[in-house]
Amino acid sequence: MDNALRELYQEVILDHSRHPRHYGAMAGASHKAEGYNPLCGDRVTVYLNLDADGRVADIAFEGKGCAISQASASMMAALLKGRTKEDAEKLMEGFLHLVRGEDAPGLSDDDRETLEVMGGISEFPMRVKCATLAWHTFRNAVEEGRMATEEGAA
Amino acid sequence: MDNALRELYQEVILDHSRHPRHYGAMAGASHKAEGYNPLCGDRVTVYLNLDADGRVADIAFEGKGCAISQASASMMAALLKGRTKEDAEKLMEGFLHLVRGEDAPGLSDDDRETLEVMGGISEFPMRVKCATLAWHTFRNAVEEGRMATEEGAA
Amino acid sequence: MTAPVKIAMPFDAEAVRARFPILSRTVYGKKLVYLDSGASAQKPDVVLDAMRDFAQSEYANVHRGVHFLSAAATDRYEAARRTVQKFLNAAREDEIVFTKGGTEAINLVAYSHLMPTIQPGDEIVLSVMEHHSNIVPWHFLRERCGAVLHWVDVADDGSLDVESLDGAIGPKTKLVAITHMSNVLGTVTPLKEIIARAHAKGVPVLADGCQGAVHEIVDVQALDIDFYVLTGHKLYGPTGIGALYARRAHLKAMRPFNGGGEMIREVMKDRITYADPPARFEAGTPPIIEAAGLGAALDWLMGLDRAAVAAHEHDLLSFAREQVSQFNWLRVIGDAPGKGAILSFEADGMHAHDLATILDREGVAVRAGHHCAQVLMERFNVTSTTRASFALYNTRADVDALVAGLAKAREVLHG
Amino acid sequence: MTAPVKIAMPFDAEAVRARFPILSRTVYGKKLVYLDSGASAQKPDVVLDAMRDFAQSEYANVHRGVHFLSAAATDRYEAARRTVQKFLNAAREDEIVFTKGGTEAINLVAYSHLMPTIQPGDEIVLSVMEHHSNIVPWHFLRERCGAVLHWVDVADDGSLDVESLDGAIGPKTKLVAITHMSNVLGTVTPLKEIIARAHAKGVPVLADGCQGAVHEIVDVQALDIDFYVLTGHKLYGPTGIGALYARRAHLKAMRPFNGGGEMIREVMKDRITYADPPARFEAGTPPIIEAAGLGAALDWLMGLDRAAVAAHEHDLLSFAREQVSQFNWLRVIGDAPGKGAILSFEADGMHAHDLATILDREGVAVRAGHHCAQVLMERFNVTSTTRASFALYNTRADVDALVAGLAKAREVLHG
Ligand SMILES: Cc1ncc(COP(=O)(O)O)c(C=O)c1O
Ligand SMILES: Cc1ncc(COP(=O)(O)O)c(C=O)c1O
Repeated sequence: MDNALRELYQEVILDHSRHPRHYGAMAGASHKAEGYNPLCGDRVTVYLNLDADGRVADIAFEGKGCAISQASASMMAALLKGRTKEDAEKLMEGFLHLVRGEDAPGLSDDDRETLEVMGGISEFPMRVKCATLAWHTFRNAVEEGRMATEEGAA
Repeated sequence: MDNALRELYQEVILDHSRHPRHYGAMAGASHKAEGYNPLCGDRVTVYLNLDADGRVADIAFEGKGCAISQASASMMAALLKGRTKEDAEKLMEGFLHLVRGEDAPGLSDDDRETLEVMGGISEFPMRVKCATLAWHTFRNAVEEGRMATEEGAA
Repeated sequence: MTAPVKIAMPFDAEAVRARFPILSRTVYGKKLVYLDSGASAQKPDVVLDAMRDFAQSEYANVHRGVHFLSAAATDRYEAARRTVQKFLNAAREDEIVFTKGGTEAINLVAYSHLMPTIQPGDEIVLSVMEHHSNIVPWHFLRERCGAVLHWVDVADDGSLDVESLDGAIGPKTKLVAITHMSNVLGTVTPLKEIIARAHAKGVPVLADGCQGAVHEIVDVQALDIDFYVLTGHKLYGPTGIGALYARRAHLKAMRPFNGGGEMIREVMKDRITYADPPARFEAGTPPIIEAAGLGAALDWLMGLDRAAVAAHEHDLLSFAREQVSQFNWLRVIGDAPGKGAILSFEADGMHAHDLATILDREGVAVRAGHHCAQVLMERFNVTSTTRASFALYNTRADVDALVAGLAKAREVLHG
Repeated sequence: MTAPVKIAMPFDAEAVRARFPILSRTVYGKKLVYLDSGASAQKPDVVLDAMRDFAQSEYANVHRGVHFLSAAATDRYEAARRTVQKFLNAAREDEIVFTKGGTEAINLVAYSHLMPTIQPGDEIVLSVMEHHSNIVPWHFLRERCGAVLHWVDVADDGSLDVESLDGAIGPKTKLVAITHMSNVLGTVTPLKEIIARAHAKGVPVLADGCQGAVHEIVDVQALDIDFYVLTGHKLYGPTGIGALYARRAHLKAMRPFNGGGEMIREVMKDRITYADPPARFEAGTPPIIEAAGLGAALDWLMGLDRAAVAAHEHDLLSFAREQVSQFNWLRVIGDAPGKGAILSFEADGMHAHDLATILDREGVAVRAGHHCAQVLMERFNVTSTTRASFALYNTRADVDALVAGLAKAREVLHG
């Protein structure tokens, strides 16, 4: 089999896509956003609980999509849980470089190792949007997705 | 000089275009129509007096245009004066065939001889409209150009 | 005496393939298997030659010019119009308006035919299997003029529910806008019957023939249709050109769409008059080189035995249909009787994009997504499908490659 | 230290001519002298090669496709967008919208930018030397929405009366729509000054650059312009494509024009949302092969020393201007300082069509008529002019042929 393809669909990715971590709606999320890829009609919803320090206390996602987008969302959720907003932003920058086949100097060695399985996507430029959908949605959730609270909604 | 060109701009035609016959507005015309060639912006107005028998008792034209359109209008006016509507229509049919380089079986020998100088236009398809403008305008004048009379206008 | 029997030559797909230079290329070291002609067809050498030869020997702007090249270019452009007229069997050449594509042709009808007179509450009937190009212009009329869209459903096999048309067409219906052939399901609609039902109520019909004109023989007079739309690039012609057939009486009553050169009669500071159709709807320099290409494409197509072409395409479709039925994890969407050569499907646990990516690496080009038919996706409760569409240059070997690719994809994604 | 001096190579017109296959042909046995590039320019081999090579090796529909050819075609299409961006020095590539030509680009601004908000009595300022393509769309707004057209005059030499702009722009002015270069007079307008005056009153400016972009170097950022229009076929590119530059903020606020594939976000039965610019304005399959051609044309043009090209064209113009001054029966229309390489004239007792016919027989292709500028014809009290327009591939020998042809015409028509 084609090497690029084998790298794209390696076992870790297929496993994440078949058994996505942190999957499902989250009640009482502090932040939420919906992402949509008009090219294929795929959707993803990202739920967050940001604590007082701006840390991702909890994260979940929901949606339908291709193996790449599901795996990417699942890995993202697993990786981001517990991080500060700033840390998450740095991770995302690194990830965006990585899937485009560029250097990602800001990544820690651990993160790089975890994310490296997504590097194969850089050989498939038409699929990069699939991989980045959840991440962009996460960013939207943080920046514009604050949920109405009892007070806020009054 | 190019033969086709010499035939197109032969002396008879240039003479007609420089000294058009029956040129000028006609007061009290029974029929009138305006022709317009949107390709070049040329205009021609044809005035007629149709008598009780449907005969072209008088005819005149006015307008600006290229040598071909002016000559064609001038020759047309000279030829049509005194003819019945039916005769004029036949002549026009013949003329339209001629300038397209087709057989014109309906023409009398005299008319054919007179109109033959316009035959050269058939080598210049882009200019056929110049030659036919006055004739189409004549037809419009007969068919739709009746002027309001004192009674008619009441 | 018996009528002479016309013996159809068996269709020679290999000879046809040889006319398409791109089909001999490889991708990722694999032979290209192009099954995306529904999105856009490849171009035969006759079309490429016609465009190039024209551009380098007889090109100039059309109309208005008295010089040699301008006359030659005008002749070529108007000859292409007559070729389209012949292709659709229109009564008059001035019933053919050149546009930049199928989408613009439909918009022209929306802007020029309907928009000037439509009233809030007026209705437009369309089907759930329309391409966005035959939906969005009517949504504009909804958003901007208060028109109401009436949707005709399809059955589970993708057939149009023709009976329900009668209920959908009411006294306020201003147009029935319907595809001739679905770009997802392959369904061919019974235009003659649809038109009869609509005309019985005095309602004009527009057919989106962007797919239909490629696979079916169209006779706008026999159909008695009001508007018929085609697009050049799916008909083995160039991009940048399409055509609208419209009945003369409609065209004469229609308001201009784009304004500019060619479409006017007189322009003054405070007044303007417009040219007669078709010029009225062809503002600006038209797609001249593209018209030469489209003319060549249609001449070439009409020179083939089109019944044999249709038989060949149907053979590919039924062969493919039969082959994929071996995969119990694959669900075909669209099985209407008499459907054209398009095969859309869903695969259990395999997303269309993953499938298409894996097929691509095998050299097999298919399309994945909503195919500009989101309303239809909703109808079948999917977000996307994988689509293989067949053209006259495809062969059973292409189907074999598709099937092998599908098996491979299953293996990659399901281990 | 001194800055390095850039030594411009003298412009080699013969080398450039050799790239244009059509220029070596004859008409009526005479060498073709093509002086009608103002109507449409001929195409260099690089453009014809680019289109053909692309069509026969990398063609597919753009966007939405995951397969190899679709990706390749999309890359090519988007690369062409960046080439246009570079050509106009736009800040962002998404400020470039592909259209089917210059005319459609102006209509897009009329339909999408002005029509949704214009009120009866609102004003549009334009000049009397506009091409119909920059008049008729505004007449539509007059006819349909009650807009008022305000005309800025030109002086007798064809210069724009810039002073009078201040009087023309009032509190109800919604747009100044002005040509960058007149297709009849050759006049180049002082865009920077016009824009400053309009912006001082908060009024946006559209420049019709269909001619200007061919002969002048355009920098939309330096100009600080709102809308700039170009057309492919005059820029040595193919027919069927043009482009609109529009400032991002305008594009984002603009309503869709054509509706169809590509320009939507979500289509439902009763609801629709639209894509971001530029996709929002590119409904349907775009002119893909044409984009490849336009990209090649602009890359080629930018690869030349454009200052040398301009100098060459100006040399041709002044040489021609000087040569025709020997004919006391000929009146040049348009002598504005700094004008571009277009020479329009009237001849005593010789109609433009007769002149053009005789020149044509000598192999000299010129245009005769109103040049889609009837308002300007009225201003100069003529119904038509004869126009010779020069391109980078013309030479002084072409001017000689024109002059000889004019003398000949005089002889034929005046004995
Ligand atoms: C059924 C149908 N209608 C309309 C269109 C639009 O045609 P175009 O993109 O050429 O404008 C297409 C193809 O994209 C189609 O398949
Ligand atoms: C000044 C000017 N504006 C607009 C146009 C229209 O361009 P197009 O015909 O390519 O749409 C032209 C050429 O025809 C022109 O010369």
